[in-house]
Amino acid sequence: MDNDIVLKTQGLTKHYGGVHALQDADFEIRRGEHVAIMGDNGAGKSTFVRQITAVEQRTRGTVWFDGREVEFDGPLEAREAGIETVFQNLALADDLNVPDNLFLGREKIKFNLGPFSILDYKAMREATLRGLEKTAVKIPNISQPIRNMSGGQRQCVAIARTATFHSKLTIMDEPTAALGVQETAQVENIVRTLKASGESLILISHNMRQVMDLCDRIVVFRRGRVVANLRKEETDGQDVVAYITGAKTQSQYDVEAA
Amino acid sequence: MDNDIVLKTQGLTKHYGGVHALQDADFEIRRGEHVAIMGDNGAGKSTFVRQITAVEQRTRGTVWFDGREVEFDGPLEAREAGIETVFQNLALADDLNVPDNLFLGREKIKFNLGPFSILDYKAMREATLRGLEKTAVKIPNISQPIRNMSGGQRQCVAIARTATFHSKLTIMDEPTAALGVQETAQVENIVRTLKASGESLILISHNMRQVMDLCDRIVVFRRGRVVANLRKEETDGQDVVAYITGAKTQSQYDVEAA
Amino acid sequence: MADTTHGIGGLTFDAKKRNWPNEANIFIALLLIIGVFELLGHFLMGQSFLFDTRGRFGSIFNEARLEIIILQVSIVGIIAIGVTQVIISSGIDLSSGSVVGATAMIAMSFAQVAEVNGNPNPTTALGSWAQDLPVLVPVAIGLLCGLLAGFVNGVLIAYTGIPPFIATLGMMVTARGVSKWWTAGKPISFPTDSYKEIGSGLMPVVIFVGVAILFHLLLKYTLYGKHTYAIGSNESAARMSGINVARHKVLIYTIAGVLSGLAAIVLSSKNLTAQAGMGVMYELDAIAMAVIGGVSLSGGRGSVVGTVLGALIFGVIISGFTFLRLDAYYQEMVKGAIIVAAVVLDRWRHYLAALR
Amino acid sequence: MADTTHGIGGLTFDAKKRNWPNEANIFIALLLIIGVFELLGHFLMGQSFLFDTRGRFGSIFNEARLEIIILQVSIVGIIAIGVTQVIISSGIDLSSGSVVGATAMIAMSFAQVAEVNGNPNPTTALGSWAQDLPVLVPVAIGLLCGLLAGFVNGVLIAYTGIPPFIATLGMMVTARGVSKWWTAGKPISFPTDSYKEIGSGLMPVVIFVGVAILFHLLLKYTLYGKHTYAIGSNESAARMSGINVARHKVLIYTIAGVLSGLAAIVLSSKNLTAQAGMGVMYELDAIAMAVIGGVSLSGGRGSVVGTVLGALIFGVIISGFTFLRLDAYYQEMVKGAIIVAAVVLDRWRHYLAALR
Amino acid sequence: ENIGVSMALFDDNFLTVLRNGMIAQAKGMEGVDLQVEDAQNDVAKQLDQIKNFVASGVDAIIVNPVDTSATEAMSAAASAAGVPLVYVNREPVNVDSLPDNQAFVASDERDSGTLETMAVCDLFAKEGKNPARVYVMMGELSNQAAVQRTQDIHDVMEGGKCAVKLEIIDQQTANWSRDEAQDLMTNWLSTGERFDGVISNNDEMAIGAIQAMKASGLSMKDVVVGGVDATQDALAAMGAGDLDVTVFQDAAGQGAGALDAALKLAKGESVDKKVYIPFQLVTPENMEKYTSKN
Ligand SMILES: Nc1ncnc2c1ncn2[C@@H]1O[C@H](COP(=O)(O)OP(=O)(O)OP(=O)(O)O)[C@@H](O)[C@H]1O
Ligand SMILES: Nc1ncnc2c1ncn2[C@@H]1O[C@H](COP(=O)(O)OP(=O)(O)OP(=O)(O)O)[C@@H](O)[C@H]1O
Ligand SMILES: OC[C@H]1O[C@@H](O)[C@H](O)[C@@H](O)[C@H]1O
Ligand SMILES: [Mg+2]
Ligand SMILES: [Mg+2]
Repeated sequence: MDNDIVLKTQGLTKHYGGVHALQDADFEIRRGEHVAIMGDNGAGKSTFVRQITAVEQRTRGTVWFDGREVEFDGPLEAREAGIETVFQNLALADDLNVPDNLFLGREKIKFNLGPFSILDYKAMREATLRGLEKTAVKIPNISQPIRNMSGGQRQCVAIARTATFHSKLTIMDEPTAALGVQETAQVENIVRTLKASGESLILISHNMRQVMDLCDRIVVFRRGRVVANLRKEETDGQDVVAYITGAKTQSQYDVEAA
Repeated sequence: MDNDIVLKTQGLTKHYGGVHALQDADFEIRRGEHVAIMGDNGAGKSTFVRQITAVEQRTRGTVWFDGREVEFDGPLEAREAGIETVFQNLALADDLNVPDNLFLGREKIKFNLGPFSILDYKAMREATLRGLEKTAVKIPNISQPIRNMSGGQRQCVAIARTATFHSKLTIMDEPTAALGVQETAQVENIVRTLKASGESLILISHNMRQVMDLCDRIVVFRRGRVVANLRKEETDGQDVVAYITGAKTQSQYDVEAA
Repeated sequence: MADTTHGIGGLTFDAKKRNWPNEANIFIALLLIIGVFELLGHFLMGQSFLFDTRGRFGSIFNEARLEIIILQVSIVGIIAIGVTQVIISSGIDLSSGSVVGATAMIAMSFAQVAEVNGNPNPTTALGSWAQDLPVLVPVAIGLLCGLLAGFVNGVLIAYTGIPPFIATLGMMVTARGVSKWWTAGKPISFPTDSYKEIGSGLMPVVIFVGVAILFHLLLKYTLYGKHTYAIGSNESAARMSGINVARHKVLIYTIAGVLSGLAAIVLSSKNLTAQAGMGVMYELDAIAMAVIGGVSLSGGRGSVVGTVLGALIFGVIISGFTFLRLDAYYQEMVKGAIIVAAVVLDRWRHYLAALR
Repeated sequence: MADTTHGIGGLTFDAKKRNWPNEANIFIALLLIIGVFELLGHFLMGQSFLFDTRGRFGSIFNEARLEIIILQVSIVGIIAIGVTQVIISSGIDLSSGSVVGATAMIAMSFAQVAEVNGNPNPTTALGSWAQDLPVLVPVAIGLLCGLLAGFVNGVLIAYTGIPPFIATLGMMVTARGVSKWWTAGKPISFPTDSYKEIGSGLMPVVIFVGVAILFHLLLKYTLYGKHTYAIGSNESAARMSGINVARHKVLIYTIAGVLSGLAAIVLSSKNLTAQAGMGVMYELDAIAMAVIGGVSLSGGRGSVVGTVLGALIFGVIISGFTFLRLDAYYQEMVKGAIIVAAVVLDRWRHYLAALR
Repeated sequence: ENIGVSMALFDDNFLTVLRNGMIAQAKGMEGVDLQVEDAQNDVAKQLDQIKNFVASGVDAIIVNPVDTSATEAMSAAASAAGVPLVYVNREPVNVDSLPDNQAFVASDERDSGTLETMAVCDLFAKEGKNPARVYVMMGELSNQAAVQRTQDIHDVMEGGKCAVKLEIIDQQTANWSRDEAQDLMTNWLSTGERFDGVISNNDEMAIGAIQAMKASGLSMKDVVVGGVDATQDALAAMGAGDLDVTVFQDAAGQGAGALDAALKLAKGESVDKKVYIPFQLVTPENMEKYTSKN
């Protein structure tokens, strides 16, 4: 396999009972590349993410990551392998406060005593404030449980969590959906930083401007299938919308006609 | 009080412990008027909605609705008085299917037997399909629990629920945040229909284009306070952003300087 | 492509491959357990579990066994149906067993005969004015007691916001106190003939089945059921959608209380006595029946059909153990394991279904 | 304006008006209950509840009362601390009481003396090889039994996905069977002198307090605690964040099991006997203590300090009733009401706080 | 023969002695097969167990009733199926109207509490404590033995059968349990009230009370303690001079009698309808006779 390819899927399929949410998806992304996934609501984008991060077990298909075929046993393994993900449902623990959520699963530690290691609250607090500043979000009291945060605040915490750690591949599922004007701009800056440092990114977004600004390539999903794979230079907003709505389908993906 | 005013608040304030989420908000909206609320994440927009719909009990302040001072005892009373709301957290029952959610709290009934009334499933199914068509969303099987729906599908169900019933005032808290291109366009059409039929609307959104397209007036929140009240004709995107970020504050709202 | 009777487009939807209902799993578990007893009976006892191999009944089934299997779970089954709706609404009812005890004592006091074998009734609790009353009196009083206990549970839970676990735990302790206090611990026996009939023979089964059908319809086809599921699924969404959550909760717990009252009447009639210790631990059996039947303890999911199947699993286990002459110690140990296994089986099917 | 030690700007934040901790409410409830007993004592008994008005102790307090208040809840308190972490992780443990019973029987069998009053020990369970063993043996075996039961609970819950309610209900029934089977129901008494010491005098209190402090630190300052809260708050978020949820759950239930084992040792030592019926219903008392102490049954919230306060409320109630010489029936009825009232009080404070 | 046995509950000390006696005896006999069930103190469960026995076709049934007034339904169930039935240990309410193939072997709880209380009274009289102030510990209030034994105390007092004037300071339940009894006694001690004795419905609670009193430094010479059952623990306590009075109930005798009657009925032979096994007072003087019995 091409050593430059970070992630590749072949025939990736997920059925929920009778619902064919994802059907034979072939996809690849190269090192340093930023790829957008677009598509209607319910087109299967988040389902695709859940399969490659092993949140769910796929119905069939093959996934290669970082040069080898993988069968992650769960999101923990996916992350340990180097995939950082901002899930659409954000995956926050409502009763914990902001620093606890930001460091959930990789807490800073004072003394290592295995599962009984002593936490370093002070370090996590400070790192949290630094991490959040990058997103421009305002949170009057970070010791409040996440339950009490506004929609945008929650989203920024989830993004800061991902952006604080380096990875081979970052996946963001509609990261700016709930964000305000300033916060959106900041998060887009974070994405540009990733680009500069050569990290790969899969960005799911309904925002055409954003996608055109930040990504090299756009993959369009429709009805659970990949229907187009477009280099940014060779397309424009209207063209992409045509693929999304079904007005157009690239010939190599045209199974429905078959 | 001016009979043309649908909703008016004076000194509306909400503190959560030490967090001053909403401070002395004065607001009014006239019959048939469409008003946007904009502002940073955590500026207090959703908090404002929760106070006027009585999801929470306000710290202080007065609310008039439809010509009389009101102290709703809960969202049920608010709705019975004529306020339909799409909450930011959507308020869906995850284990119920789409028609059940759409008609939650106002089910169609075959025989009225008080709390033991017999449900008219068929009528609700059909009305659901009609209601959802207006939003352009695609849902392969509406008998699935809402838990299994995509982010955008959920949002469309919540919107269809509101749009299916007439009201004196509709409130939508970031209704298109998770929506795809087509679905967003459709929901904007729904909003235009409301305008045409003379219903009032409060729209919370971070999308400047949308706000400029759909609304007559823009109220900006910052740090829990109202900082601007702008007629669409007298402002533009850049100006609004200046108010959001704090570069500008209208003089009548300038308490911070005082 | 998409079949419009199911939805409005989007993905392919293959209606034939829909997930089968949860109840089917539980039914399979039931059959499996019966099969195991039948096999063990064949090899260990040289006897059939369910079939009449000795020609005692003139039927292919061992009818005595079939009867007792259902009969012995009918009364807890009635409670379990009330508990089912409580759990679906995301609540719990720990008081049902104790309410049965207290209600049995009180109802029985109004069901006393005046004379036993020609002597005055030796256990009568309230004096002669409460003897030889029409059967309606103890029945009404019993249902009322249950209703009252349920109503108090409901009001506490709905209007003070304390967790159902605590409200009903409090009621459990209190009701237990009431049942001991009522006659200072003395049992009450010798009911009137008409009261005796309520729980005699297969009447408990008939009542259980009747209640099950009624509540199946209530939960599936009425507003009451829909709102119960909605509250259990997302209480604040239900509230924001304009359901009067508090009032509905009071209704749910009150109805559960009435069913406990009914169970108490049937129980005391069947046993021809009421005593303070009656009903202890019924609440746990009832909850276990519901959960084995697929009712989710986090609310929003489950059905009466499932609970009835759960009750049958219990009945089969109890009878199967006696049939195998298993030592009572092992009975308990194995019963624990079977409760767990029944639910594990169900999860396992879910897991496999998720892979398809 | 915004104080940067609290957050990063946005709204005004008034640190002085922060909500006070939940534990403060419970402490107030405790004081209130004590106050009521003190008043009733003054008017009904002409005696003080907590103070030494008769000069018996040379102290302002009735020290005997203070001691028994804590002593009588120490053993269930130890279990309650294990249960606290289980509930915080959004689980439940119904097996703790029965595990206490089974463990007490088994541990006590290894703590037997050879001679009682010069005669051979009449109750010994395993024969003379298990007599006069060093105290370490029964203690280790007791802890191990608890550990094993907890481990089985944990594995079932973590790896088969069945609800904790069912897994631990199964374990409850099974353990109850084991404790009856161990000696066919015969009690085991006459432990060695060293074993007697574990539960003698105020030792149970010392052990309870030690366990409480240890678990307070564990839950507050270690990874173990943080992950327990995270799992209870949002299990799938915890999983997606890379916490090994299954392994952590096994750990939580295993630790709860060890604490049940410890409670069993202290209990059998304190009573100088082990009996099959020991520990019945302890699980409910333990859960009630935790919930009264503010531990949320839906997981994610609560603390050891709260549970300790909850246990004290229990202790005060029991002693207060005996102090007032309340009839046993009324005791139970009123105890139910007080459990409820303690939690209602707490909710009410929350409600008021939300209005500020 | 297959004999089904339904015990009221397994985790009860006295009933365990009875049950194990019966099992041991059956083991020594040719062709007798006992199946013992635990009704877990649930009347309804017990009735269902009898029906399960019938479904399995046993030759006779022995019942240790959970509730002696619930026996009518059981008698009816067994006689409808034509299966012989013997009640053991607790006297059924329908004892005078039992069907032909039914019998009972039990003891009269009116004696246990009476013997205990009168012996305690005599000790007070000997020590010259008049009036004597006592605490009463009751068993589980839903259990007739507890109710009756407590009633016995009052009957002795009111019937003038007590050698001294008894004053009950307080009576509370400790649910038959040593643990609860310890806590209850400690609570009583914390009130500082002066008292002369403790009358307990069974030995376990008496021992709990003794442990609590010793822990707070009381000398057991100054306090009279009475129990019921004559368990091994109780006799050890008596040997140590802590327990003063207990009452022996002949578990083995009851078990043997019941099994015997059941076997005879199964063979169609006739038996005595009522067999009373008397309670016997146990004091330090005669305790040797009882050491290896219960
Ligand atoms: N667990 C499930 N069971 C059944 N159907 C499911 C399940 N999860 C998702 N689906 C269905 O699969 C389809 C794809 O969902 P997915 O969440 O991948 O959409 P999406 O492309 O991310 O949409 P959006 O833009 O709205 O987030 C939807 O129709 C959804 O209803
Ligand atoms: N229950 C609560 N307790 C404490 N703080 C709260 C609570 N609810 C909201 N807040 C705080 O109040 C502030 C305003 O929240 P709100 O949800 O109104 O913001 P918003 O303007 O709707 O933001 P967004 O655009 O992100 O939705 C936030 O800082 C939030 O953390
Ligand atoms: O039913 C329980 C009780 O039974 C009695 O016969 C016995 O004396 C008591 O100790 C107690 O065991
Ligand atoms: Mg999605
Ligand atoms: Mg908001």
